[in-house]
Amino acid sequence: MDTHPRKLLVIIAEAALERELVADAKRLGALGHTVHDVRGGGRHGTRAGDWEADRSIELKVIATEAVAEAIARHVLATYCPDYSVTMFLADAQVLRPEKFP
Amino acid sequence: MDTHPRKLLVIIAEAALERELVADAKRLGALGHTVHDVRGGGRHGTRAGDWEADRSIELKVIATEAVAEAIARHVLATYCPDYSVTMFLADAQVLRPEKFP
Amino acid sequence: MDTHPRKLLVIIAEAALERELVADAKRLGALGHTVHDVRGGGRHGTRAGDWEADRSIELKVIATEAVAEAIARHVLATYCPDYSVTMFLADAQVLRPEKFP
Amino acid sequence: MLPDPLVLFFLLGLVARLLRSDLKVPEALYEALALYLLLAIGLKGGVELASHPLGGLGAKIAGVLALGFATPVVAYAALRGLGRLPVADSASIAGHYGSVSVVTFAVATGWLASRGVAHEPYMALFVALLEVPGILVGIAIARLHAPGRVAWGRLAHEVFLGKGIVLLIGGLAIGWAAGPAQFAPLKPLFADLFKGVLAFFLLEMGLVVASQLGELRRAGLFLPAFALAAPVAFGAAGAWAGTALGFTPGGAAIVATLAASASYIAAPTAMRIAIPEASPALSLTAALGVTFPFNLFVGIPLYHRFAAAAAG
Amino acid sequence: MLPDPLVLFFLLGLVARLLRSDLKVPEALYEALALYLLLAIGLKGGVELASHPLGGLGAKIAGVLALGFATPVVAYAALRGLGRLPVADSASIAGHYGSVSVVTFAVATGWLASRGVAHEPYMALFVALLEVPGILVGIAIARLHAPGRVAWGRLAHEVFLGKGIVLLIGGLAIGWAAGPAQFAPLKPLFADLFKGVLAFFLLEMGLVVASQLGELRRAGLFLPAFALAAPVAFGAAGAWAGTALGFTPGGAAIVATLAASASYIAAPTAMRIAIPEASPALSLTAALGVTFPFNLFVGIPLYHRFAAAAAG
Amino acid sequence: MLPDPLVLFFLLGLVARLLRSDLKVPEALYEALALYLLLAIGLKGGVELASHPLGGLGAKIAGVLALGFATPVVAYAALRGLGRLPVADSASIAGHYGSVSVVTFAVATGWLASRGVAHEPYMALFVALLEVPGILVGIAIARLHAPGRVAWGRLAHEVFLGKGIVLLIGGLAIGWAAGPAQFAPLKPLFADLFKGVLAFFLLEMGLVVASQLGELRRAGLFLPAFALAAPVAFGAAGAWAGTALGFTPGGAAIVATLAASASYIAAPTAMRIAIPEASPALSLTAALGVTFPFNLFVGIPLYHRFAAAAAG
Ligand SMILES: Nc1ncnc2c1ncn2[C@@H]1O[C@H](COP(=O)(O)O)[C@@H](O)[C@H]1O
Ligand SMILES: Nc1ncnc2c1ncn2[C@@H]1O[C@H](COP(=O)(O)O)[C@@H](O)[C@H]1O
Ligand SMILES: Nc1ncnc2c1ncn2[C@@H]1O[C@H](COP(=O)(O)O)[C@@H](O)[C@H]1O
Ligand code: NA
Ligand code: NA
Ligand code: NA
Repeated sequence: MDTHPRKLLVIIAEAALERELVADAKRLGALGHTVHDVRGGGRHGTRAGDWEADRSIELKVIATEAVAEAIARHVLATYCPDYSVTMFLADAQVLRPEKFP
Repeated sequence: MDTHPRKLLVIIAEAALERELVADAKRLGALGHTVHDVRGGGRHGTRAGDWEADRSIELKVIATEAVAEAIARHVLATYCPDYSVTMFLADAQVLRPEKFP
Repeated sequence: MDTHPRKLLVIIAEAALERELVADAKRLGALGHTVHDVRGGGRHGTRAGDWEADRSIELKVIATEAVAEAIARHVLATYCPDYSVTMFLADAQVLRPEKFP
Repeated sequence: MLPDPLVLFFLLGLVARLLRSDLKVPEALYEALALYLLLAIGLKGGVELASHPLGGLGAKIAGVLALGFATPVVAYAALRGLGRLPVADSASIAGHYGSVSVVTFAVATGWLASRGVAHEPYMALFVALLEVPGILVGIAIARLHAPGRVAWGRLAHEVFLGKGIVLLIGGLAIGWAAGPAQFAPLKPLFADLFKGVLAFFLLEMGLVVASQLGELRRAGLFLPAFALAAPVAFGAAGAWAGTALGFTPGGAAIVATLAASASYIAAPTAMRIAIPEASPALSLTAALGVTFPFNLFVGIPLYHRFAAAAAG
Repeated sequence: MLPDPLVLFFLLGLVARLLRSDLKVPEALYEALALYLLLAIGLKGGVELASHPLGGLGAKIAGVLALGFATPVVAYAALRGLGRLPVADSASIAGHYGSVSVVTFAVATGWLASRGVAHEPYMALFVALLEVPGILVGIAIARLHAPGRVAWGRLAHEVFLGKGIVLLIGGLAIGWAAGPAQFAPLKPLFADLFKGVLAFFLLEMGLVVASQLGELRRAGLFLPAFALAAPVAFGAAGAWAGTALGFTPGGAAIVATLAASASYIAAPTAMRIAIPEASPALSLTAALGVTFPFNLFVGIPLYHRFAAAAAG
Repeated sequence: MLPDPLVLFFLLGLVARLLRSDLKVPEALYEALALYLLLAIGLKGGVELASHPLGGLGAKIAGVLALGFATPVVAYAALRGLGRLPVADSASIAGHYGSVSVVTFAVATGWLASRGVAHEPYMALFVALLEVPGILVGIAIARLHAPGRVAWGRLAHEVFLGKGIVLLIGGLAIGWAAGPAQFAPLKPLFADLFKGVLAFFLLEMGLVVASQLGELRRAGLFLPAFALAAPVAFGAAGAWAGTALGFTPGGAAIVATLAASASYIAAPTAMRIAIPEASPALSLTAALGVTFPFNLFVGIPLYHRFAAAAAG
């Protein structure tokens, strides 16, 4: 099967950032995104998602390495200093390369 | 640690397809699947998940490369022309190979 | 961009195990974790998440290979014999290595 | 006269979303309220059935079903003939308009009740009956033109065992079996709260409709025109047919409202599976973005007037 | 006499799922209704406590607790001795039957109330009390045979601070402190809506039970037989014990119902942690798939007759 | 006198979480109840507005808004001057205290009503008005010191079109347009259930506050002291200002309560976006962990006494 290498960028962040993160990803070249609500814990303590200020999201973007890295760099510089954010990249193979240019 | 290479197939699709996708994956050889609700956006516009027709799911199947690719090919041919579907494959290592034959 | 290789450990399990799994991951060296609710099916039948005893979670831990494998081994020995658990490892690249020592 | 507060809740949701407020209704609440409304409508209908005679119900059922098969055919002809829409889209939209909107029905019964207009106690039965034919006709038309692998078994399930029909019919049966006396302890939840829950649901509908309006700009002129003309035409036909079938003016107004309303719960799911090549955006823009608010603000009083006129 | 409408809601859910309808209740709604029912049961019990004397409560508590320790031992003996089930499974199932079903309790009180049968005002207290002993006995038996690392601290938490006990006892305490006058403004939510919410919850239970029935086919003959015989035997014992402890016939019928009912909220979670080697499918099939519907349809009236007979 | 049962629900949640019970409220239920409370408060205020003259409302609005701008400035001075907290944290906490707690308002009106103390019918309007100024002041102060890229457009949205203001103002408008007669069918949901839903919500607040208490240990002494002193000082100022502005003693007690309460719905989200360098843990610990329970248990009666004293 013909597969094409792309990057999967996963960003786990405070729910308050959802709108910004989605807009930034779009601006930096992503053609799509997927989000769902999560709970968790890390250096900033537990985020159980019980109420407004305690909610977290996980945002997935599939894109070319260049776009994914641009988004990652932007998030690192803009949000990581002040917000609870966890981020990683992984390799993905897609079937329709035109969907993730 | 003894790990065994498998493929992780991730399918993000309209919620209306859940039943079909799960049945197809089973028929094509997957022994299991995992689903959760997501929201997102792509070429077909925003799917915020506010109500019935606006919901999306993310389906994960871990399987051998052959099974994962068979499912991916089937989804590509059957659903991708008419439905909002995003799909990718990734490498995974499992510990109990007999669970994902 | 400077990325650092880490392991992503994904554990899909009965919801009753959430507290234990999170505590175990912490004890074995993980500095964080992310959880969300899922539904699915496998060798133990369908888990539709309709009610208490039928719920499943997906737990993600990003850590060094050593820590991720230690957690995986512990889960394999402790929970896999008696519980519905599915587990896999994948490669991830992180930007802030100090967050996942 | 001041507008009905129900309609104001809808407007509040609409305006909030158009102004991009972060007001959002959790999906589980939307689903919960939808389940409640369907079940409560069925129960109330069933309880009233229990204490009323069912005179001439057979003819009414046959007549209303015929209406339910006729409207999607007419809608298809208009969409395909006048609008030159593709077959699949025409069939799918026709299916939505052949089916019914439960919320529009609920608002209409409230509107009539607040004006003291009586109607037959078993109108909820027709909501359940009318969910089906439109969907079947839409699918049949699409498959006549592009004979494809329709999983009819799967579809029959989707259509006849969708939550709408199950809860309406189930509620009717339980309400009828229980009767007024045994229903009394359930009344605080299923009857007294009904109008309030409907108000809350209309707030949510306002949010959803506002999200749909963006599509409207892309839709051209024909589709919105259809979405305004179809309810008026079908409402007139329904008022006339209802009167001819011997319904009271209130009942005929409800038959008219059902004919004039378009489905956005049962039909979208069924159509998505059965006619994948049809664009869901088109049918939802028409049904939800135009016809639903039109019926709320203009249609319901109009259909009542139609029914009054038909009654002579 | 027509069946109670509560039971019809259960049937509606059951039939809908068996016919593979897409009717589904969002998980959050299931949880919300469960929280409501537990809290409301506690509150109503507490409010009634506030205006009644507590004569001889100590002896009743001791007696009912003894019953709660005895039933799982008997259940274990039957499962292991007659059914030849593995130790872990026998212990786990015994734990479920030693504990109680809150929904069955709620249906039983409604059933008695609708027949004008009075009972002690503090029966909700016994629901909370009886949640615990069965679970403890089940775990103890399993650990006697396969001494393993039971995290007793963790388990005590799970058992004594599960949401069931916290809400029942918390509700009892608040209701008792508030008394009828201060409870009045809370009545519309926590009392007037109770029966309706219970109906809705039974609809959900029907869906859940139907999903469980698939397992029943795999279960052989012994387990269903046990799941029918156990409630009858424990119901008879409960009716006799309740009468001997000085309960009114209504109270004794409730004690019988509690003894005859099996837990599917508190016990499954606790057992899953404490006896991992036991199959959860077995206990849930018995408790939810057989005993729960049996109690709804046949058990409750039967236990009331037992209690009436015991009262002589 | 026994404590108000509302407060007992809060305690139940608090104790359950402190004892590490698994009692949890699904997020969707929390959101649903919050939407309901905001909308119901608005509606009830609007309905009462419809049947009351609005004498001197302009001056009252101006005066209360001035109070809303003054309290965060004072709070900032205290946090920065006495507490030596960083600018960003001081500004963010000041913003929380400048804004208001809707739940505290609801408990206060219930408390006054249960004591037969009347107040102006339009107090819900002031809840909506007072949500804003504190947040604006907090952001302005932070940006004066560290001029940064504040997306004012985005923020105005966040602040003026947050769900709190939209539902309060929307509810007021609908209630006012509907008036008592048209509101009647909505009363069972939006008025009769109000106190019960508030009780349920306070149970959830107890769970949330208990989770916040862990942070308190890390917070040092100054912050808790501030979180106790600020409400008393602002409550006194509010009682005096309310009286001077011509409010009834009941109305002045509510103005005092609003001044004394701190936001944990609107402010946290807005502050998180506008002053990212501020620690959200600090403001939430103070507002939710200390001031909210203080107001529930001690503050509300105290502010009523202040208002009575100010009225002379
Ligand atoms: N090692 C990790 N593995 C998985 N998720 C993590 C990890 N560290 C942090 N997270 C997630 O990222 C959120 C913010 O992390 P932190 O900023 O470290 O508190 C947490 O609430 C978790 O959901
Ligand atoms: N580049 C992407 N990255 C992540 N998710 C995507 C991407 N593109 C599309 N999706 C998801 O797939 C769904 C359907 O995509 P589309 O068919 O492009 O509208 C969207 O609603 C998103 O949830
Ligand atoms: N091959 C698979 N791919 C994805 N998820 C799986 C797979 N097998 C099992 N699962 C998930 O793991 C849970 C437990 O699996 P099992 O123990 O096989 O029943 C299932 O309910 C699924 O959510
Ligand atoms: Na129609
Ligand atoms: Na029992
Ligand atoms: Na304030």
